[in-house]
Amino acid sequence: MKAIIHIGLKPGVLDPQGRTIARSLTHMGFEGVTKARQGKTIELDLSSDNAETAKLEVEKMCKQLLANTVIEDYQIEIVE
Amino acid sequence: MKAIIHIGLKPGVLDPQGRTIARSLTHMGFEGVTKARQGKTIELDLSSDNAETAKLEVEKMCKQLLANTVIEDYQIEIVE
Amino acid sequence: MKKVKITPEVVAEHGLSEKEYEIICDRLGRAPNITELGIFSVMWSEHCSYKSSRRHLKKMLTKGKRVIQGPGENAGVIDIDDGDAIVFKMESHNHPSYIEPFQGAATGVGGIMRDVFTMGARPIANLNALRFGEPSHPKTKSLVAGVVHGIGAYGNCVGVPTVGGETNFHRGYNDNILVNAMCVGLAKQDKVFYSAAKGVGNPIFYVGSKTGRDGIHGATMASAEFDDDSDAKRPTVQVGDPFTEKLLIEACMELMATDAIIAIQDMGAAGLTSSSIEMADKGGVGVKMNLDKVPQRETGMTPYEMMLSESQERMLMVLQPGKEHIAIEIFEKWDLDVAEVGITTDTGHLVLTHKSKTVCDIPIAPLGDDAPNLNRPYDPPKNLDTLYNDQIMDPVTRGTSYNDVVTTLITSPDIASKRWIWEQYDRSVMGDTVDSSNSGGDAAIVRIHGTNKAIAITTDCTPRYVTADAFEGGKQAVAETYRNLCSVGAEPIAITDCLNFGNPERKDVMGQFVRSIEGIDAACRALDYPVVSGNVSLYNETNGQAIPPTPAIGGVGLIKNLERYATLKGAKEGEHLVLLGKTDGWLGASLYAHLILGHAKSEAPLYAPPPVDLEAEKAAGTYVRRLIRDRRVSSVHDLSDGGLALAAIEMAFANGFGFKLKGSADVPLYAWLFGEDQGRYLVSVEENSLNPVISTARTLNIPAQKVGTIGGSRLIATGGFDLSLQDTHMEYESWLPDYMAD
Amino acid sequence: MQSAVIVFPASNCDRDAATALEKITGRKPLMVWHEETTLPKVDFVVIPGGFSYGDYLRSGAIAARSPIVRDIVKKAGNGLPVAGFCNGFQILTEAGLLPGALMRNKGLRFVCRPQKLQIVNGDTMFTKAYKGITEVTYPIAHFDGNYYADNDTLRELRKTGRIVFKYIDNPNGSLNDIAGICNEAGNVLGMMPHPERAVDPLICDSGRGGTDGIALFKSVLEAVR
Ligand SMILES: Nc1ncnc2c1ncn2[C@@H]1O[C@H](COP(=O)(O)OP(=O)(O)O)[C@@H](O)[C@H]1O
Ligand SMILES: [Mg+2]
Repeated sequence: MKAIIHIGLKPGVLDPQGRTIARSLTHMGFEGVTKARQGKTIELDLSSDNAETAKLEVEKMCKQLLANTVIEDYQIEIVE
Repeated sequence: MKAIIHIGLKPGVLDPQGRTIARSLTHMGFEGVTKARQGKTIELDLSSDNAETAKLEVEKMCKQLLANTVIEDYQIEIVE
Repeated sequence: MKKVKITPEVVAEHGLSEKEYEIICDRLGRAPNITELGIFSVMWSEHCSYKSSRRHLKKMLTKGKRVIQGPGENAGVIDIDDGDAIVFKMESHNHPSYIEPFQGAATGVGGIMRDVFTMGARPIANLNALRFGEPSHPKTKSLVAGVVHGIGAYGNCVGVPTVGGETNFHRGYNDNILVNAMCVGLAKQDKVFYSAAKGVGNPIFYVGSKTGRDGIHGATMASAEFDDDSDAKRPTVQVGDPFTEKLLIEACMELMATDAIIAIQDMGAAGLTSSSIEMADKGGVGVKMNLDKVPQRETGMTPYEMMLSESQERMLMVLQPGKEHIAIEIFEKWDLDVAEVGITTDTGHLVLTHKSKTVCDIPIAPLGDDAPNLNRPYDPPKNLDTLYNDQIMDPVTRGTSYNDVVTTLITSPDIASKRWIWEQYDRSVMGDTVDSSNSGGDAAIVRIHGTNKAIAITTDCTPRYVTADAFEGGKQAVAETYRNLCSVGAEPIAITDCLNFGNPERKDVMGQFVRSIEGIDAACRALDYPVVSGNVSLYNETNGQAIPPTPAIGGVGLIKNLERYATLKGAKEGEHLVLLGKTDGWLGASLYAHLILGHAKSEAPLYAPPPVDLEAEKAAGTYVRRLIRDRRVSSVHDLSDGGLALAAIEMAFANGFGFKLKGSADVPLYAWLFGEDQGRYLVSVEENSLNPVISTARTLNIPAQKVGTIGGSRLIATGGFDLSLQDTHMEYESWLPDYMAD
Repeated sequence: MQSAVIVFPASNCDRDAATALEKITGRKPLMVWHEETTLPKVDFVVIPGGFSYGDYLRSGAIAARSPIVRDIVKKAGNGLPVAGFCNGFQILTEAGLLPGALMRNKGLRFVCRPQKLQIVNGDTMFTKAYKGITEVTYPIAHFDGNYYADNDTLRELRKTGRIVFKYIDNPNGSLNDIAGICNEAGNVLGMMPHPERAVDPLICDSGRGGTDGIALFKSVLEAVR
């Protein structure tokens, strides 16, 4: 079983990376980009085969290590 | 329209971040994690309203800037 | 916009007392609206108004022959000859770093650099003074990792070398770490910029990043005690953007080279509020701003939010009318936001408009003049007993070998190498770092670009001593910086301070605070070594437990000629070790007492710390500088934690040679080796300098004696320890990396 | 020799590079802003270290797409000597002038220390003046210095003598201990260590003095003469 965790900055938190990416895309001539945000994904291979308990476990991992909940939000996706 | 770009290291490229994440999770007592990989996502707000052309455009952005194809693979997802 | 009713609860939430609220109503002749209340609350917070500390800070020596600007501006300014000036300051970012170590520490570095370049000085060196909880505390490791990463990430990116600092671990900081950052900048004396907004009708410009909802209430938060709900207050943490800071430095430097600026002020705590009010107050003018013009990152921001936001990397300037285009051009070139947001007026009021309505109209003077200036009651700490050496047994009698003593000390968290930390800091960027943490040196040495002179910089404080005796501890912190500067051959010029204490509403804490300041001041006066800038951080406590009193001192000195300086390195095989200064073998509050005699276990301090004889301090320092100037010594190290033994060992690590120390007839060996008597230096000298160095010292009434020789690969104290240099060095280097590697 | 130093937003070793070049070549380099579309006529270009564009997205990625780099790529193709130090190396790989990529250090920490290096190829236009010296020390200061290339590329680099510098005691996990490489024609060098910070006996972070970088610049000076 796999878990994919999407981590992004909370709304309102300054995202200098995203801003810089959007700006350079515009500079390079990609006109249609109005905003960019950068986030990260963490993909975990899990030995568990119960999606329910896996999700709870990953939830804990996010809180304790993977996400910085002071400034980041996260979403967990469990894939078989 | 939005584009979400998932960027990850190519298979075979050593991922020290992923490895460290897996190791710390294990240390913290999360036994079931056999492997971890870290990737990034870039979310773009696009002014275009044609999914087809948007995808082509984003494809170009990836090749020209967003991904380093020496070490990275990418996937594009277009969301309305 | 919804109108917020000002209830007693709202007033209390803003940290204002009933009496303070009454004063506000009285000055306004009406009740304030929420924006005005917010403005008063941040301006009268501990952080901005120094209400508990002001009257005590006033006592300090702030003038000297090299002082160009003392406290009161963004940073202090000193004269280092040839029209050059050094601008420096130290500041705390304790609470934010505890909540979010990476961003908290990073924005701390960003903030202190802005304080320096806002005065026209290009930052040339950063230092950091860090105090963490005990290593076994579950949070400590991740706090160390996050803080160090944050400091490095910011300073490295901006391209300013981080050249030194200090790091302590103690359970007293378990829930309240200290992150003090110091920045030193270089300016031309005739190009120093100040914050007084002189003149009426001059345009006010906002430059840098856009304003978001970051850190609203950071200033009041920094002044409020933590409790278990602190997690709920989390979203107030700001995110730093060192890339923008770097652009801001370059843009400001470019603009400062023109004559367009009348006044300039960075937006630090309380952002737009404190920057605009301070500029107006100092210039004796009023300010009118249109908040619609403020560059905003988010939609729907209220005036309250804009005025209290602590978004980073922003500055406010008053420009010469007619020169606006110069600024606009430069900031646009650097891709930064730039907007004319207001004008100086003759009303003496701060007037804000938003969506064509006046949302604030308050007289500026009361914000400063009527700011609370409290005379908090305090209990001076009582004096502790002296620990006499005949009360102590020899370690061997107590069942510990001298070898074990050394190993315990050398691998203790405060002493063990901090390489794991400072290797994450770019120390060599800018190409002028002569000496940094890399040599374990007493003070970092940074050359003034393109010249043959340099400044020496150090930060010091021994909280162990301050806890035991706030007055002596305050003195000692200043004296140690003085000693560290002298050790490299620099003439000590001035200090900055960062006074970290607990809750000033407690009499014992306030007593520590007052006595520390008195101690600092006594040292400054005796050493002719004034305070030119500083910062006070109070309420460092959690659930009623105050941190150890920690007045961190940053010292700056001048090396006039880089052909004549010293470091720990340079000693040669066969040279002699000479000890300068008086040794009685003082063990009270020493590292030895704490770790070997077990005094660290005691909740309350047990014995008095070593007193500092300031006259002797000055004499010894002056003599050491002279020895360095006359090339009489090949390496120098001051004696501090762990006394003679650790000083000799640290020198051995730097030089790669062992030594043989002998004992003394007058002092028991353990006290001789590990006593922490103040005002002492260990120097290495060649054979033919030995007698002159000692005899000249004696004519100056400075105790001096040969204590050993350099050479071999063992660390030997006759009748005491005998250790392998290499193994001991390895143990010294491994503690922190082993700890961090989980 | 007239040299040029390219300045990107948040370059921070541009002054260090300029100081070294002036000291060794006797002539002030031209400082060229990233928005310029054509290089002035120069004999040697240095892409300095720093955190161009904050190193956001990837180190060197955004800088590599700037107008000036396009012109540098063209002129390097015609034989113009170009050296990239630290962030400059990252930019050169991102721009495709050098193969491979620089990834996050294996230890996941920024590392700054005086670093011992082996000069693997002393016969390039950047190393000739070392005259047989094979071990030097330069400061390193980077977070993303972990060199990666696929096996074919690595083999090719080895076979053609294009590995110029190797780490002694690899600080970042670089494959084959690679610290610096050059292009096929030998006129483009990229390296993570900072030779420009090792040109002054007084200055090398701890007073031990560092002048090992001088010969690198001398080599170029002699080569273009
Ligand atoms: N946080 C830090 N950042 C940079 N350098 C540090 C830090 N902590 C300690 N150091 C360095 O480690 C060395 C030893 O520190 P310390 O024991 O406090 O020195 P001293 O007792 O001589 O003042 C010094 O060179 C100091 O600059
Ligand atoms: Mg110290």
